[in-house]
Amino acid sequence: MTREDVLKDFKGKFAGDILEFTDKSPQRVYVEIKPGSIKKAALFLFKDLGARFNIATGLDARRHLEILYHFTLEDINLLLSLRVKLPKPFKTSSPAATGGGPMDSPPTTGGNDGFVPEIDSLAPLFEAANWVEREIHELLGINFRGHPDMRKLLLSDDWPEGVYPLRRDYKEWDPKAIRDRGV
Amino acid sequence: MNLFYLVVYGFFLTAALGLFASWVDRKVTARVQYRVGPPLLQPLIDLVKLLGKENLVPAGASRAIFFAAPVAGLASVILVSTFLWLNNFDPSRTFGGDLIVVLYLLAIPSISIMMGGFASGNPYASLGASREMKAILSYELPFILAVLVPVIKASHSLRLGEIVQAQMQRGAVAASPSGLLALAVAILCVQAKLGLVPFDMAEAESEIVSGPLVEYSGPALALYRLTKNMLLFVLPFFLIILFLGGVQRGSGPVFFGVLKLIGLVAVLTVIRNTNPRVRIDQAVRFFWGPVTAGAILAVALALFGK
Amino acid sequence: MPRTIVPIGPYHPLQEEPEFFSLTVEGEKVVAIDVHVGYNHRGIEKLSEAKTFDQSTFVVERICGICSTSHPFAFCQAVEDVGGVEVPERAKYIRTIIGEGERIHSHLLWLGLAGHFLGYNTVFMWAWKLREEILDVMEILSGNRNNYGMFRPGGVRRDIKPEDIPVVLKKIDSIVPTLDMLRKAVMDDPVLQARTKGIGILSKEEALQYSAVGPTARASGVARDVRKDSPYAAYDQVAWDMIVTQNGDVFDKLVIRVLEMYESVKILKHCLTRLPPGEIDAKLKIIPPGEGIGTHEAPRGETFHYVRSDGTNRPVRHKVRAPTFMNLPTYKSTIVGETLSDATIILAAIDPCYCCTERLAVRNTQGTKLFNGEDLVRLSQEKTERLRKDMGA
Amino acid sequence: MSVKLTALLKSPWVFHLSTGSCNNCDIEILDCLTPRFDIERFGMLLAGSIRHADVLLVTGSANRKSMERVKRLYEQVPKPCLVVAIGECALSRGMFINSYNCPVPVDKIIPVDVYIPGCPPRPEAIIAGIVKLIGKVKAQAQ
Repeated sequence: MTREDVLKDFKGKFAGDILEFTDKSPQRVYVEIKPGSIKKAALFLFKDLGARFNIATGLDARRHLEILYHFTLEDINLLLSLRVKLPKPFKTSSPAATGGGPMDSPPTTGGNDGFVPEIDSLAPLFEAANWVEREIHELLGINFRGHPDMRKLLLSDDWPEGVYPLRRDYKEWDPKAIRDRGV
Repeated sequence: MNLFYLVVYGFFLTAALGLFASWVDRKVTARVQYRVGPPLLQPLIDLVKLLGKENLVPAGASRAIFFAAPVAGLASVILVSTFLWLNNFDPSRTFGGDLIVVLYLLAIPSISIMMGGFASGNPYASLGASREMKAILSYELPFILAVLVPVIKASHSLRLGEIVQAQMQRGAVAASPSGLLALAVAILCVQAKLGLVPFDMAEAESEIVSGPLVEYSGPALALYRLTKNMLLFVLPFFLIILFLGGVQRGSGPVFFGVLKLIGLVAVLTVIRNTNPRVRIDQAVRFFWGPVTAGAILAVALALFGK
Repeated sequence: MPRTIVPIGPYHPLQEEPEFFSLTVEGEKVVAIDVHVGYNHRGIEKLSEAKTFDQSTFVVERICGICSTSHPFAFCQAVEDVGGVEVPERAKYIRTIIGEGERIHSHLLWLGLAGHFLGYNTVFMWAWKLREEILDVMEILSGNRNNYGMFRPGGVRRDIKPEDIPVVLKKIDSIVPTLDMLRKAVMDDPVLQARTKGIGILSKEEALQYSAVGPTARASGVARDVRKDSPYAAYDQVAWDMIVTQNGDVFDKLVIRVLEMYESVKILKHCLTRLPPGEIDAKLKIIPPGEGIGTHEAPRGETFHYVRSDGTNRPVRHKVRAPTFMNLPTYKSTIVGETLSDATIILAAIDPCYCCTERLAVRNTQGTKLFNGEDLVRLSQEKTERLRKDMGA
Repeated sequence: MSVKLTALLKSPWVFHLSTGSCNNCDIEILDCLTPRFDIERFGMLLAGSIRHADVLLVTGSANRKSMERVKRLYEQVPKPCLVVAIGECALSRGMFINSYNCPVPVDKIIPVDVYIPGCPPRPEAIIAGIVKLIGKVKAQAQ
């Protein structure tokens, strides 16, 4: 299967779901798809094309939360990343939620008033996705429907609920923390 | 007179030689690993430091036994060394059946470690103590069988003095095949009694100081280490008396006796450095199997006068 | 049930995190394993968002002490991928040299540990004594034993002086005989083979299912090595071969690491003798907005760095994935069903970055704590002794 | 100086405690054991259990999960006990000072006697640090 067949095959199968297709360089391809069809696409890549699930990257772009699922196809030296955008509820009307603006909401709610988007979990499909989804859930606050054991992975037990460190509007919540070198 | 023997020989001389034996052991181990190893007085300094430390008793521990155990261990070792020195320098002072008393006292240090382990209330300590118990069951029988050989050789007498005198006349017990086999079995049992690798599964002394001693600190730990070091001298000394004719002014210079001691300690250390540790059930199988068979064979050979 | 005390006292003075693995056992057989992670979490991804690209190479270098050059290697390639920058030839060679040097000292470290867990303390001392030689080589090349600080997006920070090269080559040649001796001592030892063969098996399907990387995957027959699949730096200009074995047990992972050291020596020598002249830095000034991915074959597997920049000199997002993150979950299939005394060596087999396999607590089904790390290491050493007896070695 | 103190300084049993370090410093501590540096020459042993420890070697920037364990461990060490912070992270959390998971430096949790800078400090530096520790304790005792 050469690189062109793989891409043509993928485009053919998911024509309806693909929102954007950028062929950046011979080794890097980024495909944006609808959040609903992530399970189908991942299964196709993992089972039929035998790609390796490398990792998923969660990030907080100002207007939306984004997850990139990276798949590596070793034999054709291609790293295909499925991008999924989860828009934040951009309520222009109510002054409280100003979207990306400086948040004056009390730190305990962390993200803009506890907005936690939902997406299908890939853990039932392949075991490799289990841990990374737990990490994204904990650090970025994205729920994964159907994840077998959604426990805390990295943060400590006394970490307040609803505070997500990797969100843009994360603020220091621990009064006792000392940030200067005391010199 | 006896008090003099007890204090001078039993405690000070044995403690000094015990610390020296422990230093030989650590130095040889370090040399095997290309390392320089500790200075001469290191075991003594360790003890003095431990005496200066604070004594912590864990909450769940039963206080009385926690402190009684190390004292019992040390007392029994001092008694044993007094008997040995007494018989060694003045065979006539022996009394009926003192060999049995010595054997009994030699078992007390292991029991004291077990008591300490169970008393300290720490799950690992009780685990280590139960393993120590299994170890005792495994090596006591062959040890006693091996000790029977010199008894038979000294015309069935249970007195240490007579065994030493018999060897003065007829030459060391180890010279005969049965004596040699019994000595080998006895060395293996001493290796287990001292808790040296590969039989230190209960109380791995060197790096992993877990097992029964995990909760001990300060003076209590110092007593345990002193008992351990003194045993490192007393047991080889016991074997020298039984099998190699003891250390007398009469039978050749005292230097010859010291040579025997260092030889035995070196053998123990070499065994320690060339073997990985042995699992507890495997050690029991090892002692009940080949070691006991060897001991029975030695006794049979001795009976036939070989 | 008595108050269980968190076992802090480690058997081996390695880095330890309390309660890292907790195995549930029935008698001797391991029934379930629960992995607690996060004691080492320092929020590096959030930190590097506040640092410039140059500064975060240093942050990234402190992720793992043993493979301290793998992360900057992947990170710099990610940043270069954003801008599509081409690194000068000499810098590529220097990067390969440092990467392979680190692979040797990391594998030696692991070899010493594995020997120690199996009860061969002399192997531990020899392996670490040999490792000092390699650390000297790295010190000559980069000035520090580890945390070399050689990498910068766009090239390398320091050059290798020509007069150092003969000294380094002589030192590398002096390493090979001791390496042979170690290989014979480890691989041809019947007791060790009996001890590590057939346990902790990761089948090929499982390796694919868990997307395992590095020696852990290659031991199960999955021919996957970033240096071969998508060649970078100078790996395509050197004739070396990827070592793959089929049956995926602990012994194969041992074999792979030992033989990989020979390959690294081959690559090191090749790169050192054919170091091309020229620039060592592409003077990366502005990084265009966009995203980039960099990967590198660290000693434990593929490290993955994703960088997204919005044109300023600070990354918007910097995702890091260490190889052990993918290899750790494989314990669910390699350790369940094995006996307790093999637990330590199976856990050590994937060479976890923060190798704290002794941070182990074993509970029986009622939950009372039975063994801690030290006992498990002792169990494993005792098993070696038993096998030695059976083999009559 | 009291015999107790000289003995303590001549055979300090070292206990290694890591609070979330990148284990570079831990490997350097380990290197002190290997043949080239061999700290057993100075009577230093690796204590297996916290009860047998005299000197606590702390490495790593105390992250939230290990902070509470560090406190509990410090209480379990039989006094007199000395604490040596090894590596930049143990001194001032090094470059992880703004990390959300490392709120306070180690010396705010337990009293530290000697700081050994370096990332990682070389084994010679660690040994030099311990020699300085012994010097400091000697000076204090005068």
